[in-house]
Amino acid sequence: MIRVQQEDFDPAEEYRALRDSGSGTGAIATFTGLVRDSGDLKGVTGLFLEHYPGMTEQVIEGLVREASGRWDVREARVIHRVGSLALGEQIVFVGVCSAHRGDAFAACEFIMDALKTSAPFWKKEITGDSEHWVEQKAADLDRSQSWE
Amino acid sequence: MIRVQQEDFDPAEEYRALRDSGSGTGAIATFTGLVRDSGDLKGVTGLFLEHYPGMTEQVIEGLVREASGRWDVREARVIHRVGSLALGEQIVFVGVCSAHRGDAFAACEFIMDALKTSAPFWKKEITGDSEHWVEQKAADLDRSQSWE
Amino acid sequence: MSADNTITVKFFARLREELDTASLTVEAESDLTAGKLLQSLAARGGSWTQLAGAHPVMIAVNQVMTKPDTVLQPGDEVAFFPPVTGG
Amino acid sequence: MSADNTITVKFFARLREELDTASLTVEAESDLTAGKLLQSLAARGGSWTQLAGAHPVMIAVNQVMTKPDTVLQPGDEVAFFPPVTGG
Repeated sequence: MIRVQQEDFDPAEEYRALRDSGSGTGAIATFTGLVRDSGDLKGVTGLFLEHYPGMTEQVIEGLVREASGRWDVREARVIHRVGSLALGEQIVFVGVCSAHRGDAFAACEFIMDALKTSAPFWKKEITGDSEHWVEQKAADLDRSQSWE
Repeated sequence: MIRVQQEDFDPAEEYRALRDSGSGTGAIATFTGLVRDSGDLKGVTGLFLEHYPGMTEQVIEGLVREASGRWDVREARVIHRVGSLALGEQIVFVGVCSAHRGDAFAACEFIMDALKTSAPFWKKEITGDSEHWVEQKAADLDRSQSWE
Repeated sequence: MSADNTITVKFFARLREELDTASLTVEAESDLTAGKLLQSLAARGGSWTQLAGAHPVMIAVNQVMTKPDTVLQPGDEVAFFPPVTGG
Repeated sequence: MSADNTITVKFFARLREELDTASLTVEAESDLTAGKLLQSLAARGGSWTQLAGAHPVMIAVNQVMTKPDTVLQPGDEVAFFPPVTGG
């Protein structure tokens, strides 16, 4: 289940869907990202998230497929918000359920890391009346390449 | 926040507490373990969880302290149930919030792995009218030692 | 993808804003690669010159990330954008 | 921990069941280690002989995991139990 949407999401609903997704599920790992000051600018009040409709969903589907090939993944749910988001709002959710703890953690972290480096989303930081496109961080590229 | 209890827990409440725990939180990683057939016996219908009151809480506090020394941990919540649990029930929750994604994942997985090898809990599998203490798995020891 | 002899070009994020262009179409030519298309757009001058290499530009053809030497076909959708920063 | 000259010994899980004993007390002796206490309990015979090494036994003194050569003090709480299997 992959969704790209402006609306907020409820991690509790996603958790329930993961838990209900089938037998043999022993492990559910989730990650939620919240809007915070990236440190590039002082006094950030929010973000604007742009994406490439169509490509975004395809890329995320590919990442989930790749994770499912590498680990035991019974169900994966990915939500990424777009549009205007205030500081503290939820921006991204990745949840994986698996028969095994290690697989749930690995698949969840892999999808999240790869999302940051290969899904076509761009963040603009809003600071009062100015705005500023966030630059890609070398650390994110490194984290994603460590999975290769 | 560490709890050892017979009652079920609500991961949604734990998530809310993690999210509300402070500023600078950008990343929340959670893990929930559910009762499943360990594969040691066929036809398992449930578990009985015994623990060492007092020591259990001390050990878990030590694990959270160790994780907080190694990674950025703004707040960690650990719940472990004891007593009789049916197949499919929630048994353990670990949630970590951090400024950074990698730290949230690492601390959450470290606490969960170490919990399995160093906290004094013992599982007995119930199969109809027979029962059977679960043996420690070499794989769990290996996973925990990989953090050293 | 359009059925005629053109290629659709899309821009996102900082590029979309600085070029003041979300989308345009160019004529398909034989042996036109994504990289050559990028260079011909950079030759328009003004803010377009940044496509010549001042900033990293990522390329997708038909919504799949690709390299500059990918040959473009009539009807293709090409996108140019800065390195992604989601999640 | 008790204030007198005894050591409290606790058993958990399979050991508690097979020894049919959750807790007992022994007299503190100078230079008594957790390992020596374990051997003296194993010498009781019957199901207690399993403490002699047939199965791995983990040791905690005053609720902290420790090794067999730990010297016990009056008032200590010693626990013997199988490898843990929680989580």
